[in-house]
Amino acid sequence: MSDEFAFRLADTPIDTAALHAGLRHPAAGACAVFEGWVRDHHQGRGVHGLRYEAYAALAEAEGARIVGRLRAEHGLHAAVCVHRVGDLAIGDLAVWVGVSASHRGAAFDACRAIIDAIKQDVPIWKHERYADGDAGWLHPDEGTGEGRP
Amino acid sequence: MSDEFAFRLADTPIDTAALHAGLRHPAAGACAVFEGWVRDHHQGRGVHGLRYEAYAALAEAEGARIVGRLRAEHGLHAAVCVHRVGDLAIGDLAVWVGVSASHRGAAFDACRAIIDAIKQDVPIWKHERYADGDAGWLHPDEGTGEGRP
Amino acid sequence: MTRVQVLYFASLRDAAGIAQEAVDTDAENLAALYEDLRARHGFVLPRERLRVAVDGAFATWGDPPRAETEIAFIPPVSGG
Amino acid sequence: MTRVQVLYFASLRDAAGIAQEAVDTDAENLAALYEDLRARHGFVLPRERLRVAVDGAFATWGDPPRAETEIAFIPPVSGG
Repeated sequence: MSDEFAFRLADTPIDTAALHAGLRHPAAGACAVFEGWVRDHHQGRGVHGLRYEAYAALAEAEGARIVGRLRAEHGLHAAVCVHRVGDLAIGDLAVWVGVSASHRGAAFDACRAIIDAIKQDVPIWKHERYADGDAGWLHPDEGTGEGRP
Repeated sequence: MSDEFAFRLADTPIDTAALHAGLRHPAAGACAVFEGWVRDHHQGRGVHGLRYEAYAALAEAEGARIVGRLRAEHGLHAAVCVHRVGDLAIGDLAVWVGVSASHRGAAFDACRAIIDAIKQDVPIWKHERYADGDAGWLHPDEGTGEGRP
Repeated sequence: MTRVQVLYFASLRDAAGIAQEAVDTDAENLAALYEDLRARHGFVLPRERLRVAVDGAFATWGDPPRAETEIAFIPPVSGG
Repeated sequence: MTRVQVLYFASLRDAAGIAQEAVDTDAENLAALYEDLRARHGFVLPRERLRVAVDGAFATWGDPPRAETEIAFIPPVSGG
């Protein structure tokens, strides 16, 4: 798997079976997968659905950089992340991260580091519709302050 | 999902799609999955295949206890583990652990804690066949010394 | 004056009412450009909570606007 | 003498050549029972590396063998 395909945005449901098959490697003894699902609550408020929007050019470059870096750092056999954009309903798959490694420590560490970095740095924004009729963009407070960390 | 089904031994290939579907919950925002695959090497030796054997009654009781305990400790929505027994080839799925939680921290922590505890405490043994013609049971050195930890 | 293309996302796009606009600017750097546009569009987010990107790569606030580049102000992200 | 059923797994089964046997024992506890069987079958694994289970639940080495129970000596496990 080349790093050009390490991160993708998808505007249709993610084909996880194909992604999973791409992780296979005869030297891999461990596979870790993370899935982010649209849940029905956020900070105590009921959520009815949401929309993801991305700055596609930068998101894909930054996502590929993150996955490629962590794949190298953890000596993974394969790593891939796909993030949905557009409208999603409760229970829908929003983001999929899958990695394979020789041993489980590297697989867990890398999978978690990838989703953490994606959430921190990739320009994707969530717009939530709440049960009370309100709606809005989520802009978490953990801003980095400067143009680039 | 009741805890009676939280851990199972399987003597045929694991139906991961059905297990994954069982993790769904509208309040779940995170799903973490670990898969142990049969890899072609162990401590520098080439491996051609392996066999898992279990003390079934104790393995199923101990496995259910582990998954149930960690499900409660981490506030999971669902958790399940299935472990293969019998002959497996390189690339085969040996063990599957899946959990769902409201947030990713709990999902990752619990998934990892489950597979760590399964490997530590559940009476399942691996018999490896090596590329050099040798074969043998794996009895790792981390014995607990006493009858029960 | 330097002509640049500015992209708006998420709450910045909602506040501006547009996703993109051509801007003629004499701001000395990208920070000053954001302050000008913030005043014009009434953006709530202070610059300290944003990042800035030029032509699809993260940039620094002290960079001057260059002609015909595409500039994006990046609100705090919430993917995943 | 107390009659118990003893189960062998993995390398213990290979060494004993059997998966299960009925044993009449006067060992005072499960530790002594293992040492008797270790001598009989030539088990390599010292007791300190094993656990012991009775009727499908982990037990302690100081427990006496009880009649008609199923006793398993558990070598270091290697699942996962």
